[in-house]
Amino acid sequence: MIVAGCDIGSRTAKAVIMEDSNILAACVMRDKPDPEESAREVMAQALAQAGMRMDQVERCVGTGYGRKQVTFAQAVESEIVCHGRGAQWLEPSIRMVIDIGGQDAKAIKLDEKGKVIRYAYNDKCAAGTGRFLEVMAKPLGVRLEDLGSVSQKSTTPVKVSNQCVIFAETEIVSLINAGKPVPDIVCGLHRAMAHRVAALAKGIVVEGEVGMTGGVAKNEGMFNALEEALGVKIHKIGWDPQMVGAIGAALIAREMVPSA
Amino acid sequence: MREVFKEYDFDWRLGSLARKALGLSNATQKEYQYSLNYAPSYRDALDEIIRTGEPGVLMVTFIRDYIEEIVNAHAHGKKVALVTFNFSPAILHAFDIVPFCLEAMTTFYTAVWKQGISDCLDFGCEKGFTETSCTGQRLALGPILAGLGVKPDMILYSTAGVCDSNAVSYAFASSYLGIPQCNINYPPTLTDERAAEYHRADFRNMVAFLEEQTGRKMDMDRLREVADEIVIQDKMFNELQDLQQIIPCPMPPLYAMMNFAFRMIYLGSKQYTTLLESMLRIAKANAAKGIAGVGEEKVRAFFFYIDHFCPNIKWIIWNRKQGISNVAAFLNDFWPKGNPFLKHPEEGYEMDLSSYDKIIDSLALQTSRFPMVKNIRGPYDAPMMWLDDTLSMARIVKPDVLFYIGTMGCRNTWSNVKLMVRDLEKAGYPTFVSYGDSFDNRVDPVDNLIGKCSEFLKIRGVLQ
Amino acid sequence: MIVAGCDVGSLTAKAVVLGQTRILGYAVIDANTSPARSAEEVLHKALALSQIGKQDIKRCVGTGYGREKIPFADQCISELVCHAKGAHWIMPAVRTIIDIGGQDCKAMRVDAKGQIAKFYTNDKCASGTGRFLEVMADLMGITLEDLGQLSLKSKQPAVLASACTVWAQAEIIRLVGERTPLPDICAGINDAMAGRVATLINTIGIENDLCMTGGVAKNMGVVKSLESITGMRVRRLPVDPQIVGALGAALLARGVSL
Amino acid sequence: MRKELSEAANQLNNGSVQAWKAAGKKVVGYSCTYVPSEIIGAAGLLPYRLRGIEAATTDIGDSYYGPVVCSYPKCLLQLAGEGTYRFLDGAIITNGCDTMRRLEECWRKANEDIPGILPAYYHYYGTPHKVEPYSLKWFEEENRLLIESLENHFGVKITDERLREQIELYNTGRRLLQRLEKLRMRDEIVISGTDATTIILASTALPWSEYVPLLEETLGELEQAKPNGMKGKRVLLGGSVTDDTDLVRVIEEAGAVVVADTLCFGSKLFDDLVSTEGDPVKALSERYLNRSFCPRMFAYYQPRYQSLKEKALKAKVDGVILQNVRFCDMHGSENGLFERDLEAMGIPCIRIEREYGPLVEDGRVRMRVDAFLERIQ
Ligand SMILES: Nc1ncnc2c1ncn2[C@@H]1O[C@H](COP(=O)(O)OP(=O)(O)O)[C@@H](O)[C@H]1O
Ligand SMILES: Nc1ncnc2c1ncn2[C@@H]1O[C@H](COP(=O)(O)OP(=O)(O)O)[C@@H](O)[C@H]1O
Ligand code: SF4
Ligand code: SF4
Ligand code: SF4
Repeated sequence: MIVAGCDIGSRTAKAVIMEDSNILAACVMRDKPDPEESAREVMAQALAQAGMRMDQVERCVGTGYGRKQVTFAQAVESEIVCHGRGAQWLEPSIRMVIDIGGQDAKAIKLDEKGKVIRYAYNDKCAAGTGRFLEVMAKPLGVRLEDLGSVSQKSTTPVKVSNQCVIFAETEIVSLINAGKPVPDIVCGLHRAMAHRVAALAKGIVVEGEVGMTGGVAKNEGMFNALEEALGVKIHKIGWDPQMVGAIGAALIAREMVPSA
Repeated sequence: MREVFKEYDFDWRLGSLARKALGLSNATQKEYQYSLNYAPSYRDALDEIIRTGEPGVLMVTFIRDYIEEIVNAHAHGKKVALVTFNFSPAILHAFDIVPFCLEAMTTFYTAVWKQGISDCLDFGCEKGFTETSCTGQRLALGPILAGLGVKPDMILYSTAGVCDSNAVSYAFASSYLGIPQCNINYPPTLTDERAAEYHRADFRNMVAFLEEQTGRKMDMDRLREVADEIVIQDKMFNELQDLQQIIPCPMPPLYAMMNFAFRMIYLGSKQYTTLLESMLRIAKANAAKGIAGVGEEKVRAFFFYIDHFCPNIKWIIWNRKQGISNVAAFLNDFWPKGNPFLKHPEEGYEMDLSSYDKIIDSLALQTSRFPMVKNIRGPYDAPMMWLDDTLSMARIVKPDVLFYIGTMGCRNTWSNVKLMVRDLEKAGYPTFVSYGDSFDNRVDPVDNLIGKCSEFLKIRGVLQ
Repeated sequence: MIVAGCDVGSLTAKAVVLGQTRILGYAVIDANTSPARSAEEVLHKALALSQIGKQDIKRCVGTGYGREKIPFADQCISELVCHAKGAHWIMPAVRTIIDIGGQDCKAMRVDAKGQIAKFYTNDKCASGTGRFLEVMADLMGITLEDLGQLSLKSKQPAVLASACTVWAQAEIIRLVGERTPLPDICAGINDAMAGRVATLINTIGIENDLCMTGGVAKNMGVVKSLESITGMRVRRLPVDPQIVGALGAALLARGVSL
Repeated sequence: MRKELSEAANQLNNGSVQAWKAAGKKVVGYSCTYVPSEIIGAAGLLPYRLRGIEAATTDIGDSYYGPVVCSYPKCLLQLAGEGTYRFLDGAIITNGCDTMRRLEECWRKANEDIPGILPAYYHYYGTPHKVEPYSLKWFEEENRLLIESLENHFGVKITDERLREQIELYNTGRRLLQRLEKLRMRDEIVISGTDATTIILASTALPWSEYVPLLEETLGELEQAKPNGMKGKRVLLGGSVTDDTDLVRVIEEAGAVVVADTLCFGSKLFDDLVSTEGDPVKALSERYLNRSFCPRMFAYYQPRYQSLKEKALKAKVDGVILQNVRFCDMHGSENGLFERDLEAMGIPCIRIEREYGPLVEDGRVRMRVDAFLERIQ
């Protein structure tokens, strides 16, 4: 059976096409202002990658912020469920998923079947989001993909305290102006953010194997900082962590009982 | 604040709205529907209240009376006291003082009005009041500070020692407007002899203040009348709370709010008795028929803080449409003797009518058992405080989910709601926390709240 | 005497070269990571435009967030004072000035001499800043200029419930998704901004005439919305409002008393 | 500046505390100026005022506290959680404000996750919010209960004799601090506000048996000293908790001199003395409750305003800086009243909302202070 998952996030759109337990195609692209268009386009890319047509896809589940705009999906599911499902399928030992996307951070606790037991979002005014890193990367003159490696060069990470994305940016600018080395600022940023996310996870009690999903999981600096803040090893997910939500959606599509 | 909002007095505007609303409710169904179209700014709220039937109409009627009494108090030679919501107005009747409760005004305003909410909220800040304080007071306080409403003659609050944010609003108003104030200050404990003594002494201190302000002694006959009325009201109130335990809950979700609003503004007055009678009649009839007040009860919800996320009443409508029963609300706990939720006899109060002194002591005790005043004064996990009350009530009303909705100004609960959630989840109750503000839609808009909440109910398997 | 003022702000750097009676040239550039370099660049550009050599500048005053880092400034003065001075020089009848820059928003009342009598600044929340507008414009894929222009065409401004920059983004995404016309969203954003600002100026009390300085003053949508909220006319300045701070700095360099 | 003083002001586990502990003696932390240090001292314990300096983040604080509360108690919890406060043998938490009183619960709960961070002696102390005969009675009982519980836990006897000794000691120290304040207010500056603050802060973290002689010595030198050449606008600093020297330093770096304060980590520590007559517990209760200097005593705005005004006039200030930590409703709202009333008297004021101490963003505060100083030129 061929199914698809389409995750329209706040920053990126993702689509996955699966046949039974094989992932045939997986695509990510930057969001268009119109989520409906994003969904169509990323799906078209994925179909092209798999060499298929839409009518070959039996079912599709939409997820993410823009899930209601995935017009071709038969059903929608919250990204919490999808990330939980996807992570569990990829790494069955995982009991807690930390998903940091563009707009928010979530900690999700799972049972052994991948069902969500509890979850928590980032506090209001919290800077624990991917968008935060994007905004900060600009004045620092570092590419998003390089944040991780740059951060590894830090010797004495600086302290970044502001929780508001916008104000933290000012703080960064003044740190740059004060002549602080860029790696130290980047590392400080990761730490500040990791601490906030860790507090979130600790709020629902960290137990069992922890995995990290969402685009920010690709940032090694953040990955390491989070390990440090949580005080546990994070299980690396064998797949592109940004795709986990879409994979979860596809899995749910596969399991759905077709409505008559 | 926008100029347009300065044209009419805040209280007068609310009063006239209630008047208009009543005009509508008397109309035939067809006329009513037709007229609603011409009242876009409060159509939804009004419809939601009126659709509860007689109690809803009574509520609007009495709110109109309440506001008119405030607006006309000075013309009738009466004094107006600005009071907080967790304060029993009963004693004021014995002095013929008209109470003016800020939070009741805030609630009413945010529920029915579509515009000007942020203007009112920001108004206080323009006068130097802090922007981060509790919106419950801040919204209605703004226009008062700006002189867009009746100028109170005195200020009374019972939150010293319980809620800084609340107390500070009244203290600020007093200093800003140059109006005398008196507060009731609560110790961190509830039932020990030291606390009881403090309650009595402090209440009498306030009575002395009222005597000084009005230049007269208390009217003992009025006091007795009020006390007699309270005895009747408490009995009916206990009956209502008994009904909450039934599955499905026979009470329409809005009853909780109607009840506590009226205890806060009309305790000891006939109006509250009339409302109680009306609510009881319907709830009992529902119970007899075995039907739920919400229609079809799908979820039993216990609101362990504020239950009314006001802006445009959208949240309340959504709750009803989802079949979410309000089976218990933290603001609706008053602890009279015979109440089903009492854990220990000394936790509650009883009206002792044997002498005037005893009546006053009873009122002191009653005031000390008002919501929040009773159970957020001490550590959240101390006996008879927030956690203990929530858990013991939950065991009785058997909720499927617990909701925390508060205000961003609430230092108290925001300082330990995370601890609460941990303990409540451990006890097996799915617990939802909103990061919104009950009276300021800008903090986390109601649509987000609804989105997050339905996600929660679905993921946690509460609502399929 | 030819003097200069240099304003290195959080987002942009501005320089003004001032002759005896008129502005000889000015420039606005985006600030880069080094305030010193931004200052050099923007001054260079302003000098080139006014066809004056650096050695002809007798004195220079620096202002803005990065003022301490301006290598060629003879003195540093806070931007509040500079904005007041600049606005007063251009329009002596001005008594209330609102300066909205990239990172904060300031309201001040000045006396007949351009002296600050009272001021209030907002830094509680980023939603009252120019950066807020940038983030929103970026989200919709339009320019800052469009944000102002489009909003003037709105028939039914959207209402942004959330006051927070971070959370407002989610709402913008939703509005776009719901196919709300772009002008209406723009108007909603500008109204939200103007609402915050109105509270700020009401705190200090408005006195006529009222004017706006700083980059956001170029956004007519915000200006119009502010006028409708306060019921007062916002006087339009005959110069680029973004350079008022630098202009004030230049005036102060010339020795106009503080 | 004596090293002992600056160390005590800037380092939590300072040398004297270490020496005290090394001698086998115990330290008891307390959270607010409403707790009588004399009682703790009379038990032979070192009264140590809890401070949030040295906190670099608040992730532990944020795991228990919600987002919209003052960061001061969050920093205290952070430090406790990180183990910095392990040198405490006891802690007394009081209801200074709502966020502070909730520290009692949060600290206890954090101890369930990070065992061992809660001091063995842990006491909740309830301070009334008004001055009436019955509240005084309550407060006196509260003090007697405190005495009893300290005696029981630490196996000591707090006699009236020892209380009187402590009262004497503290009165002596407070008189010296009053002299320091006078010195600070001189027309020609002899001591910067930063240094004065350092000296005052040290008083909260040293045994007074050591502190008083140090202070006396320092004062002796200062009283002879020539003006230090500091010029600039004279300002008074008031408002929320300020338990480090950073804020004062930022203000002075902008070219002002902080010649007076109305802070609870400042002049409010020593403005009044304890009566040496009669029952010492009664005398202490009266002194500690009768002071309505903090906005937590809700109905006493006028006396607070009067004392602020008098101090401002006495110190001949050019302006008053009123700051409040974000989410501090009490100081936040009262500052608005102060501003209105002081400005009406012709004393310029500025209100600043800021993050608490170690988390401050200097740039923002600096910009406002600069502009304020230029305004009062
Ligand atoms: N190659 C990368 N390296 C580091 N970080 C990345 C990379 N790609 C994306 N990110 C981060 O991931 C975030 C987007 O995450 P994503 O899960 O796609 O969000 P959403 O689902 O909300 O759209 C970006 O804001 C960015 O911080
Ligand atoms: N042409 C324009 N139209 C509308 N808004 C503008 C324009 N140019 C700049 N802005 C606004 O001005 C802000 C920058 O203002 P500016 O006064 O230069 O800030 P700062 O001094 O803090 O660097 C930007 O954030 C942007 O919102
Ligand atoms: S909601 Fe919280 S802040 Fe508001 S009055 Fe109640 S206890 Fe106080
Ligand atoms: S996160 Fe939002 S609410 Fe908080 S300061 Fe920033 S913009 Fe304002
Ligand atoms: S600064 Fe204010 S909120 Fe913070 S601890 Fe002190 S009184 Fe409480």
